[in-house]
Amino acid sequence: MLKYMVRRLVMLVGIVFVISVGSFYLIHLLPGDPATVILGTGASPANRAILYKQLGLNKPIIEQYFIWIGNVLHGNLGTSFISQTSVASTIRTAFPIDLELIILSQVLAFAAAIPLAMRSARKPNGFLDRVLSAGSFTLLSIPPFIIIVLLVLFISIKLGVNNTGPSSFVPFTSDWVINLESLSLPAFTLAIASFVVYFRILRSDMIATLQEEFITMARSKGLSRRRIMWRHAFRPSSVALLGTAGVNIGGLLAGSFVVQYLLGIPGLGYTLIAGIASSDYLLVQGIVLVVSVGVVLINFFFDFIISLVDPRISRE
Amino acid sequence: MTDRLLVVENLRTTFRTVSGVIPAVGGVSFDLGANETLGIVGESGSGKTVLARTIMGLQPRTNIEVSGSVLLNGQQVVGASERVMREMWATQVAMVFQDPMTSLNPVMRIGRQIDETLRVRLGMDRRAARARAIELLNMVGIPSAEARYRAFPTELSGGMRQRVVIATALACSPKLLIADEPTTGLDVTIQSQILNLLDSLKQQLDMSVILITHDLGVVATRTSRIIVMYAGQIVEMGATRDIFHHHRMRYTRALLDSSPKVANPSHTRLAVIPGRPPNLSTLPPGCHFAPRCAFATEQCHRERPTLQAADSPGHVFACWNPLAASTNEGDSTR
Amino acid sequence: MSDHRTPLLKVRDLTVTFGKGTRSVSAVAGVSFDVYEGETLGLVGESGCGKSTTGKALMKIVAPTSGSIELNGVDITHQRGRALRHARTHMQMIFQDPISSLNPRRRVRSIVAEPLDAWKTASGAERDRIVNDLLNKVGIDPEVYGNRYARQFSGGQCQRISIARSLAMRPQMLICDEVVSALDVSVQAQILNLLEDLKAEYGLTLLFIAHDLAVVKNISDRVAVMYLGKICEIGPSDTLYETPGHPYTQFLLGAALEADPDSVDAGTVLEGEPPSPHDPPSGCRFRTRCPFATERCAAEEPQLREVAVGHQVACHYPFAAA
Amino acid sequence: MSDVIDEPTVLTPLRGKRLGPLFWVCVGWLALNVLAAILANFLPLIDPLFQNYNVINAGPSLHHLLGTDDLGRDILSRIVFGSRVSLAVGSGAMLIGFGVGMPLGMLAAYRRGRFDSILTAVMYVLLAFPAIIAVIAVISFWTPRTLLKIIIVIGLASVPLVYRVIRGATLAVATKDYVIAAQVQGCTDRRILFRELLPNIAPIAVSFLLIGVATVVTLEGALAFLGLSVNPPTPSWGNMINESRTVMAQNPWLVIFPSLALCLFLLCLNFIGDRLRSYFDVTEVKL
Repeated sequence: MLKYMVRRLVMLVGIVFVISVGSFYLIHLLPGDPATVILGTGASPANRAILYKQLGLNKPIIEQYFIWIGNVLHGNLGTSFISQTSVASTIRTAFPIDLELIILSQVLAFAAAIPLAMRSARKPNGFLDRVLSAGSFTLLSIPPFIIIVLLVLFISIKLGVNNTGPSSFVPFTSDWVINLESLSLPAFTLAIASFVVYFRILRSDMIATLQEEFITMARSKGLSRRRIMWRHAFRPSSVALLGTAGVNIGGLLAGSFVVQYLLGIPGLGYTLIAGIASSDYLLVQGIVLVVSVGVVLINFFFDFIISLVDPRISRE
Repeated sequence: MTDRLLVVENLRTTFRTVSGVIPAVGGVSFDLGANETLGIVGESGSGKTVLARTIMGLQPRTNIEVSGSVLLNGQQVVGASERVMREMWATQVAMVFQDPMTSLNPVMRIGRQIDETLRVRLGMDRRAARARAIELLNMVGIPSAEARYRAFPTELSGGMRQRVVIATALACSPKLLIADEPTTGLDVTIQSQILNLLDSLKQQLDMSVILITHDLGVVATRTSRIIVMYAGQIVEMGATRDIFHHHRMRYTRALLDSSPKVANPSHTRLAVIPGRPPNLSTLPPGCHFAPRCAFATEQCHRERPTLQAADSPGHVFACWNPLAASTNEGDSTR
Repeated sequence: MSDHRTPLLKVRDLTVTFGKGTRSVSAVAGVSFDVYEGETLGLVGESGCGKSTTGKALMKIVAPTSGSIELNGVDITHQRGRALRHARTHMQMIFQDPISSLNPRRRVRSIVAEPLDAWKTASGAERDRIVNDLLNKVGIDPEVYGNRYARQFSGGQCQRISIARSLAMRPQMLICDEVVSALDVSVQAQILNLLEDLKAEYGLTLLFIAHDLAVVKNISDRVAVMYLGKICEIGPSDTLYETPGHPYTQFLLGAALEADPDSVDAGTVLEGEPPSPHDPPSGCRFRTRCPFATERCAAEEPQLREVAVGHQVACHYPFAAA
Repeated sequence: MSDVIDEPTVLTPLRGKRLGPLFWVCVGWLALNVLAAILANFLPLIDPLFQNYNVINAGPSLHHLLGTDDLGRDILSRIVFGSRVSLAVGSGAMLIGFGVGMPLGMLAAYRRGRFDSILTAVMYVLLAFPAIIAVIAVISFWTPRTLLKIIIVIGLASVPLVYRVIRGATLAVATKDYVIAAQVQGCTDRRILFRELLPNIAPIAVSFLLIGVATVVTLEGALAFLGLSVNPPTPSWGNMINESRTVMAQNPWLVIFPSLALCLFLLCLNFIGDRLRSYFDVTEVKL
């Protein structure tokens, strides 16, 4: 177990290193002079000189990386030439919004997916199962950006529910009620997308587990159905669910840009798109780096949970 | 019949599948006394496992039809609800499954799997259940039981796992233990250990055992009576000695003759049963064994033989052209 | 008994080690034996003793770590590429799981013809004739079943098809790895008899790997017993079964269940379980479970020594032949 | 032979499982989509860029079956022409993804050893990189934007995923005895890859391909929604939905019709993939 975690940790460090190199060299993969990419073609020679100095662009490329990574490790992601603000502080204000959206949507998704999947798996092909499976299948085929557009159309425009439409976002710290109202539609949209995935995976794994001999054995011990479902079947069925949840939540980190963009919620995704639109290279680079590392950490965390849930995994 | 622990009468288990109706158990009757070991022998598809699970009331409840009667300690199992069965499981009847790799929950410590039953069924508190679980682990011969209490099934060998399964089954001192191929897949030396263990536990705990197997060697020395099954039906039943030495049914003979024996010299030509066990969804009208039987007559193909009594009490067989009643000891072992 | 004959297969000090460093396992730890032309050598032992790994190493499905394998006087241990593929046609293998041995998405005829197609040894009518002949030999009617998919057959039938395929290149030797252990008793007898018949007809040499002592004895001329990666006893099958020299062999025979209610249980059941191959005992590998073990068994590893003609035992204190 | 032989009976009914009528309905709808996209120029459609200021934001009528948008352009025509973008990106990107990922995955799983461990480690790192963000970043900075560039970027980004699925599927097959049996018969690796492995992986690959196309089409939609796909006025389903957001209070059809077209397309792809998976009993590999 300890050995397994150490091995994973070493891998983690390696991946983070590779990601940092990747994010750094992103700019060199793009055609053209880095300074031009960052500042645009119409930049003044003075600005170019400042940038060259700041990034050490006239030094060898390896050295550039170490200058850059040294800054990053000190929490300095550079200063945007477009908005003249620190990239790190921009990310710090945007990130909590993503976190809130993720927590809201995942709580909703799990709260719906787990009980419904367990119900469904108890009688595969029964009435409830058919309805839920067909429903989840249909939802699977509706992209989130359509869901959110339709929700906005019907709920905030047609029904006129307050504080749910575009640009009604208010930070949590200033008014948490309005904040929750304004995040309700995006959270619900993201929850639907997650729910569909979780429900389908848990259902099929539960069905497979319930056919295992150890479930029959548990029945033959005279345990109640409830106990068998939760104590015996749920845990071994949740490995794939947890793995998928890790990937999914990682994907939501700045991956919810569509809903944020539509409703003008200034999270990481929105900031990313805005940065792209204004060609704010340093901001994009900073977000790519932070999100990638975040994704890796989330996956690592879920791998850890999985190894707790299923002891077989850390032993192989 | 009150002294009988288990009375099975005309038991039928039929599966309804997309490819037709499968009579997995087709009318089986037998009984079992207290502290008796009964062997049930048959090849794959003979219905022995389905029979065991029907007696346990463990079959899934969809697409299946069970008729007849199974009286376990006076209580009817056929048609009983899961709630009624739950009261009987573990305390009246318990089961040891074939594959110890799959019959233990892979993500639960083995101690928990044993004391769970004690706590749920006998209402023991955590500490008492733990003590009893360790006692049970000791009883089934698991070395350093205290330490193994916290082990996961994957950390144990096949033989050890089967011991854990047995300990779990015996936790609530059932009156009847059904062991379905408990040693298939285990090594010969481990197989002897497990069979000896079952034998001694049976004496110790005063229970009855049904030992289900495809291997005649397993039941030869550890049972008092044997049932031979073929295509979902009993084709011969009797005292173990009678089945081995005075069998009348030709399938029993063929089964004995076709398995190689250590005592025979090398390159002994094996007697072969042609063909293979029948497809249960398209059973012939006559004797189920007739298509593979060298002695089948027209009657065998037309009419199904019923169980008839042989010379010794309790020995019955179903055959139109049985072997002679005289001892055929020499034939079966040589 | 058979020493004047030339060995078809000569195995010397074969070892197979999986993994590296402290986590390595010697599945096969120095095994030497000969298989003579036209004989059947049985290789028997419990699970994890390395008998299947030995078979796979002979076919070079797993890479031997050290030692040598000679087939027909040619060292194949280090052969690769085309030379290895060619050597394999002389020596074929049949596997335990008949269902997974056949590609479910191919038809019987094409499965059996696969070696012919791969080597382009026969085509057209000649190819069809060979395939039909082989299928007839193993008792599958090519006219009726030749165009069926492999997944439509039962275990016994799949094993027959596997045997037919293995004979297509007219090999000299067959390695049978637990070929009947997944089959019902009645079908098992059919396959065993079939192997005996084909062996006589094609002049085959067999290495028969199995855990069932009765099955092994029935088919073998000589038997080798393996324990924890080593051969502990080898000899003519009748002699070995009647007067086993190694305590392990004796326990094994005692544990083999006879289908006879009057058979006296050997009484002494082998206690405990085999030790982990990660960390095998010093000296004699069986000593941890052997009731006769002494200090010498822990200190000194016993080598195979002849106790009777052709009968070798690796034990410091072998049972005397009766 | 002396033994009487057992009669083989069909153990698993080959045609017992059916694809069902709904499957063929979906196939038909997809085929219709594809045909319409290919033949769009020859169909009696109004020019999708033609702006008819006489009918702005009109509802469905005989002349404009699905109505017109805020510039008076015919929605049906724009949907048909817009499907070209989705189809091109979906099939093109998956062609790249499978063209690179599938041979690599098969080879890695079959050969194993060092080749496999290095390649798998590389892919693992690439998978950790959030693909969508990388795609967005590259597409937005790699100017000028063209359809081909979008296809290449999405295609390359999908390689690690395809690799992982195909490698997993191959691994499940490559350890089967019949593959070892083929080696034992002296078959070449090439022969084994094509004759033993490929037929058994193909069903998995096909159903994953369909789901992959659906995912890529969704992604393209999201990119278009953000204005990061083909440039207007060229229609695509995604940018049609995006452009009509501003007027959706007045004319909801503008949002609903392209959404419906996209959802139906995705539903069919998913359904076909799902049916094929259960038809071929693909349970061993998680997609």
